[in-house]
Amino acid sequence: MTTDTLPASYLDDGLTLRSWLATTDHKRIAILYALAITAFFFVGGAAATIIRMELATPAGDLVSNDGYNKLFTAHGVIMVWLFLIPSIPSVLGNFLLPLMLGARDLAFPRLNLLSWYLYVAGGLITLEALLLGGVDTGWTFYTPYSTMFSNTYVVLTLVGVFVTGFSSILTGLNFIVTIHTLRAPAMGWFKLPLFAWAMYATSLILVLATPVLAITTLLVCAERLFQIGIFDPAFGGDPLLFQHLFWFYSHPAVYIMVLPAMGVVSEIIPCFARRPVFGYDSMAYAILAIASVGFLVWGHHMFVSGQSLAASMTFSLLSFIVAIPSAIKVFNWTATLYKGSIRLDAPMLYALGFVGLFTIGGLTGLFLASLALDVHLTDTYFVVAHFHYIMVGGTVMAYFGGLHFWWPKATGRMYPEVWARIAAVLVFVGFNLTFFPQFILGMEGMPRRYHAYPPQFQVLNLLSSAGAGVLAIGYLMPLVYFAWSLARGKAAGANPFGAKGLEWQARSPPPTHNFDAPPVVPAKVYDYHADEPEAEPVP
Amino acid sequence: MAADTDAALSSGFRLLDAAASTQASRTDAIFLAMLLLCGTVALVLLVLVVFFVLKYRRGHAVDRTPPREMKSIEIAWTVTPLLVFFGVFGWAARDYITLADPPADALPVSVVAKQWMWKLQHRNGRREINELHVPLGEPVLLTMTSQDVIHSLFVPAFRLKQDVVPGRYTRLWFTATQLGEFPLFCSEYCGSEHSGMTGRVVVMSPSDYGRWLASGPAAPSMAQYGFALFRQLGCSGCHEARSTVHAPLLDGLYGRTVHLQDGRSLVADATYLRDSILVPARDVVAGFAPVMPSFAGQVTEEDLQALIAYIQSTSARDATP
Amino acid sequence: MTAATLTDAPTEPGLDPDTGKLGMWVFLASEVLFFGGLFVAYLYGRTHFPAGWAEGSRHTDVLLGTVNTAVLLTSSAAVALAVACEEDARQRRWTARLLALTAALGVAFLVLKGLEWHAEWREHLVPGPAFALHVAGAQQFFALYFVMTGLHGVHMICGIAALGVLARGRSRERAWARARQLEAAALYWHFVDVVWIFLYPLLYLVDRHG
Amino acid sequence: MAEARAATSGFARERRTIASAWVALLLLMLASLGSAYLRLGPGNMVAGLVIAGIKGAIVAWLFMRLRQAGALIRLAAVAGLGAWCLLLALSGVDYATRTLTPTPVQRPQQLLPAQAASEPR
Repeated sequence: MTTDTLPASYLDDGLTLRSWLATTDHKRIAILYALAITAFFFVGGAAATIIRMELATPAGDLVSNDGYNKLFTAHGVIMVWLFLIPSIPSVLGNFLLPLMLGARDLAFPRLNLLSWYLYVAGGLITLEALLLGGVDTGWTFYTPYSTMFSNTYVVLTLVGVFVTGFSSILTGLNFIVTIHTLRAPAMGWFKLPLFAWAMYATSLILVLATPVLAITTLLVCAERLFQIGIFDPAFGGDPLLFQHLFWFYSHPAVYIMVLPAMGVVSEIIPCFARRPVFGYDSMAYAILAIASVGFLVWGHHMFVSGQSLAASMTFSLLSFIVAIPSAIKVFNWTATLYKGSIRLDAPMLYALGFVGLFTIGGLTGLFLASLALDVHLTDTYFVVAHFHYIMVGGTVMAYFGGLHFWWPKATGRMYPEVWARIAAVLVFVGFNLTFFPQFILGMEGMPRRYHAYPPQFQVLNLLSSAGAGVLAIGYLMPLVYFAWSLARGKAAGANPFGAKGLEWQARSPPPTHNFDAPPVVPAKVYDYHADEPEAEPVP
Repeated sequence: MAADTDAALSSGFRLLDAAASTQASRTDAIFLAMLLLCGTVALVLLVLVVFFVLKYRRGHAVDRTPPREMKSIEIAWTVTPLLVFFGVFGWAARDYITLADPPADALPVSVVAKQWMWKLQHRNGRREINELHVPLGEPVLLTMTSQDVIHSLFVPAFRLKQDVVPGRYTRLWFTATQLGEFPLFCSEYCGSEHSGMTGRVVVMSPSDYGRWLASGPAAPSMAQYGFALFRQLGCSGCHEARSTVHAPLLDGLYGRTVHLQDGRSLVADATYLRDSILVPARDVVAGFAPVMPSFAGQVTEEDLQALIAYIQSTSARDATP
Repeated sequence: MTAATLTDAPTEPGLDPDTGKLGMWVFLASEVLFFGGLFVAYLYGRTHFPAGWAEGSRHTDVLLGTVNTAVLLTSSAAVALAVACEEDARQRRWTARLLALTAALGVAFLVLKGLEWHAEWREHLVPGPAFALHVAGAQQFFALYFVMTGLHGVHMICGIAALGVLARGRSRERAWARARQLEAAALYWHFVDVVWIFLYPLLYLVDRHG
Repeated sequence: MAEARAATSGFARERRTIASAWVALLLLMLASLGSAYLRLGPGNMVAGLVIAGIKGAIVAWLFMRLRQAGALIRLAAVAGLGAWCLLLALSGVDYATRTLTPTPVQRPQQLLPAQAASEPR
């Protein structure tokens, strides 16, 4: 809603297709990412739906076993590389980072657009591989199955992953340089919002871990096409060398997925509790600790793979240590609520949902880090439940929370509050119904990636499939009411929730150059006061 | 899976499956301890969050003077979890270490995993497909390798699994503590029939096991089968005492140190024998020409184990006066 | 830990000379990991197949390898000189020529590399059914040799293209061919040179006294 | 004039460092080549890598101007190496302590007739 005196918002600044597809405005690129990511989210979700329908019955009667293998691989590849990893950094990060720092744009705007095109190119190559016939190696591509025994589109999928990987590296690079060089003059490192800290730590991992994935995919392709014999035991190669290289990336990758979610939650909880975040310094150090110690723990994926005893014990100890910063963050979020003035708006429901589910995900990770339990629990549905609690219960909940929290800022319109709360509760309930039974299935020993399973596991699988139905409804609702809100949502002022970040000092939706007047960096970050009467939102 | 096993296995809902091995009871102890520990932490946090959300809901008049920043509580909730974690790590690692060194007197069973079936073979040559009969109360050591991709032998009732990696032996040992049949799964994704690669472990009383082992189909012992192969593949043409070809004698070779042409010397163990059959050019014995053809592709995994068993039996025979 | 050297950032992106340099250095950090995966595979091979690695390395052409190393070191010095010339008003006229020289040396490197590859191809040293050497691990050595030098070659091609474009842009006084872009391209070129500095002993000098 | 002389001396100094660095690099290359012909056993690899490390350091310190770069740029230069060392060190723990009992794997092809025994691939 732009008054005639002020310049047009970034949405109205050029309506041609070219102005969108050749934009270097970080806000438009964020919107482009949001559209692409939502499309891939529903493709991955469709694969998950069919998997859950198949698993409702013990016998493999809905799809063939090869079909099932291709489905869970498609679900894994699309959800990990085409949704979870880019979701918060590329959509919320791209949109908010310059605004939060008081900058006009990222350090390398053109590189940002190149990242989007690389992402879409990688996504389309992966999608093409799936449409041509799919790949059946699992998203982990373990050798020698992926190099010697799978006759599906492994190389094409890996090329897609390789290209998407470079999009991540360039986004990480862009964020690191932006946070270092484009902070507002008065914004020192310890006045950065925690979302910016989370983007910084995530970008460090993106830049330092993703290249190892790129070289691993390259080696698997070389092994498949030219039998170079690095991973093939017939030549004396070592399948565990692949696992080391793959997990060296893939464990930091799960921190790439969860750290941005922690950043979003650290913005939402203080705003709706009207309290500064408890222990800001320890939260910032915890974010950096998670990113750095996250590089040391990948071996806990290989406790039963034939890894040496000494290595397994080293990785087990380090995996316990990496759990400490996450525990600190959960305690700090809980303590932030103390003596607050709490309102359970939709973003807050998603944020508190995140805290609950991430806690369960993190604690079950401790089960898997202890060696003797991992021997029983690894490669069972316990692991499937564990990482879904962190990725879906954590990252997706926070992503939805962030979407709701900054929706007014991005579109200038409010989302329908009641429907949003219903959707949040539905997602929370549906999620627990879907994945909590899988913990028990894992305890009872149901292995992962099983197309057909013994009948004694059916009851819990049926419950899980039913829960997946509720979860799917919960995920579809925002699609509906966000579209409705675009057309007829209530006009949102610059700061509908009375939040404290710099981004709320810009108009909603902000002009292309972000700030009409240079933003004022507050003396204290998260300067909320629960004891004062609620300040009315800034028009 | 056979119908009778369905009936036996589809017992009612139990939080934990039957604990049927010495390892299982110890793992269950850690599991319940962790469940208790993490359960209380999760519960405390849940109660705190709900309490705070209710007590400090907006519009509810209550004292909201901002609390002092307490560094002590932050240090407390960092150090206590660290100490607890070290404790749990030590406990779990102790059990994991016992998995790594099997008892010397364990009953050896050789396992070959192949895309989508388990082939098991007892010391006296008795072979089984997708089934493993073991005596109650005696340690059993599985020496496993794979012919193609990575599999993983997983017996939920024993709380044990171990990946079976092609190109090397991996070991798994257990002592069954409960009679009955327990499902056996492949738990590392290995292709189309990954979910079909299941089987069962049958735990029998030692006497029944002895009878079962002896009463098996009149399969020749591994050594006899090995001797038949030794002649059929033409090994005896060169390696027999009366052969005209200048080739090393293999009687009593197992366990002896062998001096090779390039100056190295090594103990002739199973791996050396296997290498010499498949890649003879690699370790040529001093004083002999590398004329032996490779038998790679002509001998299956079982044939190799049989040949090795035969060569081992020759040293036993010579040992007797 | 505010970065001392970075002037307190104006909010306009791209005005600060250090952003380009910092961006390139962060990219080079990711490239270190990218080649790092190959070096881990190399170290695995060398520790598990010492005989194969020694045999393989003996069959590489050490003369061409050494000449190539010298060519690349010289090109690195040339581009460093080009950057220095760009900063000095009186020497600026040399910049374009030095950049062209660097690109030419890069092309020379690739030509020699091509000859070397062709020779190895003729000697059946390319991994495959007709692989000439029968020592266990020699095939992996040459597989890694081709992957590493191939990947390095691809990076060389990108570097030569960048330097060529910048040389032409600089000779035509283009706005986008100033000190800032030159320095970033030079950093990239030096990195590709450092990768070769490590490839040279690992591929050519494994066991020459055999 | 003084400013011009300072500029030229600045450039002259820079040119001299580049030239000397170039010569040092070439000499180190020859040293590395020479060391390969000595029978040092495992020392060959160590010598090769140490000399390569020195050459890399020269290029980074002088050509890539880390000498006059700020702390942040130096941190970025070292970060990649540090992460790689983590990968090497921790996977090294596994490889150093893994008790490996290797078995040659035969590709599961049809059993070839006895007489045409092909040499191992």
